[in-house]
Amino acid sequence: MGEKLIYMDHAATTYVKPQVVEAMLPFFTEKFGNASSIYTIGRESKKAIEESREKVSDAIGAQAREIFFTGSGTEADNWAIKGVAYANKSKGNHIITTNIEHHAVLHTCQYLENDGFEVTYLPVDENGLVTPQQVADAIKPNTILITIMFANNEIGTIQPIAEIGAIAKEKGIYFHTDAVQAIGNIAINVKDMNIDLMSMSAHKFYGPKGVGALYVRKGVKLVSFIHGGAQERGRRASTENIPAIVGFGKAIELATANLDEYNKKIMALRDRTIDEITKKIPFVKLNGHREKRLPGNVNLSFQFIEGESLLLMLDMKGIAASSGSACTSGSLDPSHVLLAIGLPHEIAHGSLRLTFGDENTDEDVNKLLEVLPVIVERLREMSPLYENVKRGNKNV
Amino acid sequence: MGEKLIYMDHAATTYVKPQVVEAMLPFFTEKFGNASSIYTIGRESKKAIEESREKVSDAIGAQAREIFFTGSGTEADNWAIKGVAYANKSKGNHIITTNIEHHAVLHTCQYLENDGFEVTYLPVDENGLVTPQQVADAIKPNTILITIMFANNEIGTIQPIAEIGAIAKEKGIYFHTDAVQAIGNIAINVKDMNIDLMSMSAHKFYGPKGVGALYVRKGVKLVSFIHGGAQERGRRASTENIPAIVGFGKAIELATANLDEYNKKIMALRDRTIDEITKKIPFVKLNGHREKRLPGNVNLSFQFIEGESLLLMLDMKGIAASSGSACTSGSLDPSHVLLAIGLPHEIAHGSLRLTFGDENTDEDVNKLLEVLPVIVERLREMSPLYENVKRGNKNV
Amino acid sequence: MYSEKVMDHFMNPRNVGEIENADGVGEVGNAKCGDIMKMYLKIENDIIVDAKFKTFGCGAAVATSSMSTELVVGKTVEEALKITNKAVAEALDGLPSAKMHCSNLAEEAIRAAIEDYKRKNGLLGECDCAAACGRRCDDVHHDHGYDEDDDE
Ligand SMILES: Cc1ncc(COP(=O)(O)O)c(C=O)c1O
Ligand SMILES: Cc1ncc(COP(=O)(O)O)c(C=O)c1O
Ligand code: FES
Ligand code: FES
Repeated sequence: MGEKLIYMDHAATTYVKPQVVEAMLPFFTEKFGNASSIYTIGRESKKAIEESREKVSDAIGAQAREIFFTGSGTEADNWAIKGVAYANKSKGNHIITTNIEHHAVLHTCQYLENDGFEVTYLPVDENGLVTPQQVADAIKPNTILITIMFANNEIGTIQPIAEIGAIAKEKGIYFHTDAVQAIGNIAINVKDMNIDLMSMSAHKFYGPKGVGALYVRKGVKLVSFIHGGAQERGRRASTENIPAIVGFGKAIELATANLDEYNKKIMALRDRTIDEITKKIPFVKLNGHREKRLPGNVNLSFQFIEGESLLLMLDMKGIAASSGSACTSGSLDPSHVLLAIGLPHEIAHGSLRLTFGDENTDEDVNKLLEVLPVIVERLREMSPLYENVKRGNKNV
Repeated sequence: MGEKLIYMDHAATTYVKPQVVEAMLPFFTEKFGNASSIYTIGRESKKAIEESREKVSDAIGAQAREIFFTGSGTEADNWAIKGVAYANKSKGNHIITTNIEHHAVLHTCQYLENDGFEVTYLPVDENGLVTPQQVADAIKPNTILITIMFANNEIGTIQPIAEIGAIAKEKGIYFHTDAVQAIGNIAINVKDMNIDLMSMSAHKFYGPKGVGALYVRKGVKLVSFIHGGAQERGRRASTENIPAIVGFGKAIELATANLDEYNKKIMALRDRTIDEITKKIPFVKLNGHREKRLPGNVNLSFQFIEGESLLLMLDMKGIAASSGSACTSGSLDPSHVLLAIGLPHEIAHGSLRLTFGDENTDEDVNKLLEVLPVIVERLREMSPLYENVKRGNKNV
Repeated sequence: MYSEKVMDHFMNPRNVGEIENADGVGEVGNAKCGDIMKMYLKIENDIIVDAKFKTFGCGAAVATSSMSTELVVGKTVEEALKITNKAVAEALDGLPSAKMHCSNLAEEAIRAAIEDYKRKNGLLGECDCAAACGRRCDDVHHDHGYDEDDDE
């Protein structure tokens, strides 16, 4: 296309920052030693891992020994949920979650349901929020785990995590949160928020793909998920992915150091985008909570059009974004999150997610505001659903 | 130390080849798109993954759709064994393996034993071999899986995989092999060898750490291990680690293209090392089969000394190697593999593993042959066990 | 994912719009699954002389709509009925497997429009009616992007 790419899909993944790549590079070639080895380059690898672990624990107010590196955010979710479930099944078999979790949590819960566990999927309101009261009411004598995401990946809604943590603590029930979208984007302190387990993934905050981490509060009963060697203090086997772990550490260090400024910047882009699009384009709706939302998240539904077409046309204009339409994946239902907040199928199909990041500028938003209305209008002109509207029948 | 590092521990991990790093680099920064995204940089990522998958399948005689990328060799082992066990438990609960498997297999089998499965750990002979007959004899009506490693990571012994595969096929039992040490080092054809599932890991053949692959023959019944998104055709969730997957593909391509020459070279180093050390140093024993062994593997036991001390002294001389001594890991028993081939504890403790690779030269071996006898002698002089020998009592 | 031809027909769709007083109009699909196609045909002496469409759907849905309008023009009604979804997909240099069902939509829209034409002109045989649009959401979208032979 020749044009500069305008990337507005940072919730899907981010590029890796140059400083992060630079920190990783030596570990591919010169400092490639296995961290279990006792010779010099092995010990150097070990040291690099432990330094990275400290950066992670510092960023979230934990102790280094409470951080375990994994191969992805998904693995962290699987481990936390299955690990707590199987370690505590003598105490009970009931798990509480929401119906807008990421598939890494939902499909893991469904797997456990097939294995004799009972799962309550709390519904959310039209903004995607659960209330602490809902959680409290769902607790039963056999509840062993509450797993509720910190912030939603599609609509950006941020849950009342500290309040839920307080309830879990009071009742003596383990509390896990999938913070993959939140970490590196908003401030988190696991102790203040009474979080027992927390999943993270580096590729959402300018770190590498293929490395996650699980915070496990000291004392939490958890069985291992990946069995084998004695890495990660015997709790997560596999030769350590040292470059990626180093990258995780560097990325979280950069993100935390710069959090306020970064947030201010992308919030401004977010707010301007929401305000202007809803002003410029008719039949459009903001999804997710207006204030309690991730600083970089915009999620809009455009009536009468379908998301994949919208994305393809934006791509032709050099803008990368995402959608909750099932047509992007070829599956039956549009995003379970959009349905959970009460959108009808056909409106959920017309959703667009724009997630801003580091390199986005006001000019990027200008460009978006220039091309988006034209594209929406063009697709609506093609849409049989829009005909009726133009004919004055608004109840399509 | 100033001196050039002489790395003789390629079975622990390898450096990443410059061509591999080069292939990976663009995917950190410019081509960072999520492979599930439909815009241009997303589709490019998808394409890169599929090209890599083809390189892997080409290298082992499989179809591309039979290759699934994972976060490590350990994860591939866990998935294969638990995946087959849980998917086929209505047919039976018996698994056959050996007592010299990697912990990724052994600890997974032990986990399954706690969950109601029955595991037969076949003993090996003094060379570390199992026979096809042993496998055939161990099969019971409820056997659902045979998992036997291709080549051992400590003593390098290569098992009669094709023969075992033929038995498994005849009996209609799934056959998994942990080929983490073999792949990229010896030629493998999964179809000819009747392998149903095979674990691989890139960091053993000059690819990156933190990426493995599982070959799953079309038609094998396997449940998922990591639940979540629909990546890897819905069978292994997690945002794909594109740089690492690309690195895996590049590394296996390079390894396969160059296999014969590579083998010839490191076999020469291996054989010279074995011959000269056993000639130069008394009270030394070669562990593993003399011929049926990995081209780069040397494993020797030096009586009267302890492995960790040996490694530390070698490290001081700039040589990186490994040992089967428990002291290197702080655990109680020495390597289960060395015990399984019948070594007494005290001899197992004195073992040294040298695994040659790409960058090793004849000069490296010269250096080793120069320093090793001195170190061994020095440690023996310190050893109370050696006193008796010098006093003429050889029955220590 | 999409061929150049699909992208061309998506970005520059041929024959978008409506035909006033069309001889046959067919609408198939369901907004619930994210796809609706409306096909307008002008038919003279049993020959399709003009076709226009409107589509709510993905790139493949738009491109197959566009391609099928091109394919039907100049054909007799009977010839048009023989156009299969595979033919439409082939004319576009193929579709990703997860998107093959979108081409069903085009085939069915043609059938539905022709059925409408036949009905208006009293040409409809007795049991043709149900065959026209037997397509249901659940039939089409059964897979979740997985491959056919995978068990999970
Ligand atoms: C035989 C064998 N299996 C499995 C593994 C585990 O592979 P990874 O370290 O990639 O998890 C290794 C090496 O560590 C190995 O040598
Ligand atoms: C909320 C949430 N949880 C979990 C994940 C999974 O993380 P990963 O892709 O690292 O496996 C993601 C992103 O993909 C996410 O957005
Ligand atoms: S219209 Fe939904 S996948 Fe094509
Ligand atoms: S002698 Fe210290 S650990 Fe073995």
